[in-house]
Amino acid sequence: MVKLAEMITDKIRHKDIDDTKLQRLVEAALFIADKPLSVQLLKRDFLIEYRVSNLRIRDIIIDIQAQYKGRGVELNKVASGYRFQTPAELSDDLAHLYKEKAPKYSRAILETLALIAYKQPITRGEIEDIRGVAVSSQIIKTLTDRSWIKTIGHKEVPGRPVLYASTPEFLDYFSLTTLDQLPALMPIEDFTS
Amino acid sequence: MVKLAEMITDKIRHKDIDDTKLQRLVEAALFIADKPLSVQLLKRDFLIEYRVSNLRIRDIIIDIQAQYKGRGVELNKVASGYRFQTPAELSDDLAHLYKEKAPKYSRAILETLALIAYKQPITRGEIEDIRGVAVSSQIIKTLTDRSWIKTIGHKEVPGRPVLYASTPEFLDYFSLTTLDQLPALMPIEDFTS
Amino acid sequence: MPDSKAKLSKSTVPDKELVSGVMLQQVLPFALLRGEAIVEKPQDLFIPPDALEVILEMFEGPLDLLLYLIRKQKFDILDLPISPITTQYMTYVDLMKDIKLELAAEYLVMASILAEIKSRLLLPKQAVEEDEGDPRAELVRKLQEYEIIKKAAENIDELPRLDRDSFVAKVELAENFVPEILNSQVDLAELVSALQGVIKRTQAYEHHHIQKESLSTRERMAHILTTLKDAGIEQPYCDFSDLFTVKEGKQGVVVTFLAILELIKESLIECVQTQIYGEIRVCLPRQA
Repeated sequence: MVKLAEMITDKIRHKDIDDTKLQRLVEAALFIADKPLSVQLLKRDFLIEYRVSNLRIRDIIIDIQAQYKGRGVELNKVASGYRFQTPAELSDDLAHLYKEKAPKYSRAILETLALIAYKQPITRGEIEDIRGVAVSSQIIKTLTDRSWIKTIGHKEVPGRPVLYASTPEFLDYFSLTTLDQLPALMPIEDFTS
Repeated sequence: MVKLAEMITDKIRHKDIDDTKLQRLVEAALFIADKPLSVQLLKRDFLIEYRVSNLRIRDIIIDIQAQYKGRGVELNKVASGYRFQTPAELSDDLAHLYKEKAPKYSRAILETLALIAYKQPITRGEIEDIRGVAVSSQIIKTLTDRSWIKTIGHKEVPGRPVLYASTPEFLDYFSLTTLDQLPALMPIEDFTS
Repeated sequence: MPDSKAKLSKSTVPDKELVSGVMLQQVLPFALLRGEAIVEKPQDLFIPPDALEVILEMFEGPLDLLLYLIRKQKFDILDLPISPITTQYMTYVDLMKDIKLELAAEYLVMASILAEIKSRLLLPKQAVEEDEGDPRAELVRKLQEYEIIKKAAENIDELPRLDRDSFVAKVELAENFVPEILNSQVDLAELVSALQGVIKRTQAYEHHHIQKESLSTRERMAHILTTLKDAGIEQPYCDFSDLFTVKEGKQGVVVTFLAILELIKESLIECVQTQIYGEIRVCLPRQA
């Protein structure tokens, strides 16, 4: 069987190919294949008609790699072969194209934000006192990353805890000019009763 | 609403970008997009952070087109934008691998498509009249599913039949920019031999 | 059965078998079957039903069949010989019926149109009304219109197309690529309801003073602290008078003053006066 396959391949693999054409074909193949291509795969699937050595294909790939240095795509070697990829440096700029929705904020995050907005300046301990549960660092980080809260100093009590306040970005997001415009809480009698 | 979107865009679109970086980004964007990209789309989806004019993007595209001349892929303009695709000269070498996978279209589909492309806007009844046979719903469905045709209204005659027209995706598929580029209709021939 | 591999092979029909006259096409080869011409006289020649079916199914409809008959025999479409065309057309339609090909109504409609034209042509010339043109005209127009589209469809089929003649380049994203995360949206009402939830949960009602009026003081407190923090290490203080904005009027002054008092009470700021009647300076408390 192997013998026969070899014979057939030898028979098919008869055309000569110059470097320019070889490079065009290898490049095209790498761009249209839906998986990385090894030298063997390139030879079997795209260069079947041509008499060309593995070494020559490898040399051509090295040439192509050099030619794409610093461009918008680069030719990388991965486990199963070669493939064109966008350079790592461009990932941040390309990130805009693929957007993922962050999960909705938890009740803990919203309560913490509300307390900071209405009771600022406030320490983490005070928030925990009111909420009756610990405020995780993740919650503070989420709100800080979002630029909705900031630290504005330390409270001069033992431990000098950090004081949190809301930011102008917080007001912007909710289309407010001042904190006065935050909705009034339910009338006092509603929760004194 | 538009006002707000513009304001947001103005706020985001603030960074300067040099030609080298711009070219890398445009090139990368064109390679990773799953559809042809127009200058507008490039600007909106990939260059949102940068202050860059349509003219500059167009110049960069022309540069890239020149740089890919004679390579394994080339940057072509089709109806809905620009895309990298393999050049016609390589199709014989590449096509054999994909020949079985390439979809074939029946004469009924092609004739219906031709009528819609050349005589749009056109109703199903008018198509049937010219072809002399009924147009099956399957044909309309195939063409609609491929996004090659769309309905663009109703003809104001009894029954208000739907009017069909071709889409940019139809032109894209055949690597055309405008309907003008479709082969000219054959002039009425004298059949006397 | 190899017979079923019959191919319609218009171009290879030998010329000598084509009779170029108008009315005498008795032997019309329209296909080659294993190298032999198939002629349209089924009663004289055995045509394997499979092959015939393949051939007949190739017609897109009556107009296509008519065009085929006209083209094969090099009839002048503008001077259509209705009589032989009708005869041949009917032969095909009969054939289709014989092999139980699902015969569309359109074929029968065309047959009746042909018969009608034929009968009108047979009428003596004088009987034809003055303003009535050639009865073939409408059919000829339709045939020409259809042929244009038939050719256009063939042209479209030959256009270079994706996934057959040209392939779109596709590139993977870098391994370090992370899609942009869209921030979750929060409604102001959600914020209020979150806080009211907290208040409801709280056993003691010591926070009843949370109300709209106090907010401006609270906000001013945060503002003063920010100002002091931003004043930096070089000059970690602020003149007392600088904290007031005359533009805000009496109410603003009161709010600022209350804020300063509250900050002092909570030991968040200190006030210092370096000389009698000198400027009062406000600063952050010295670190312990």
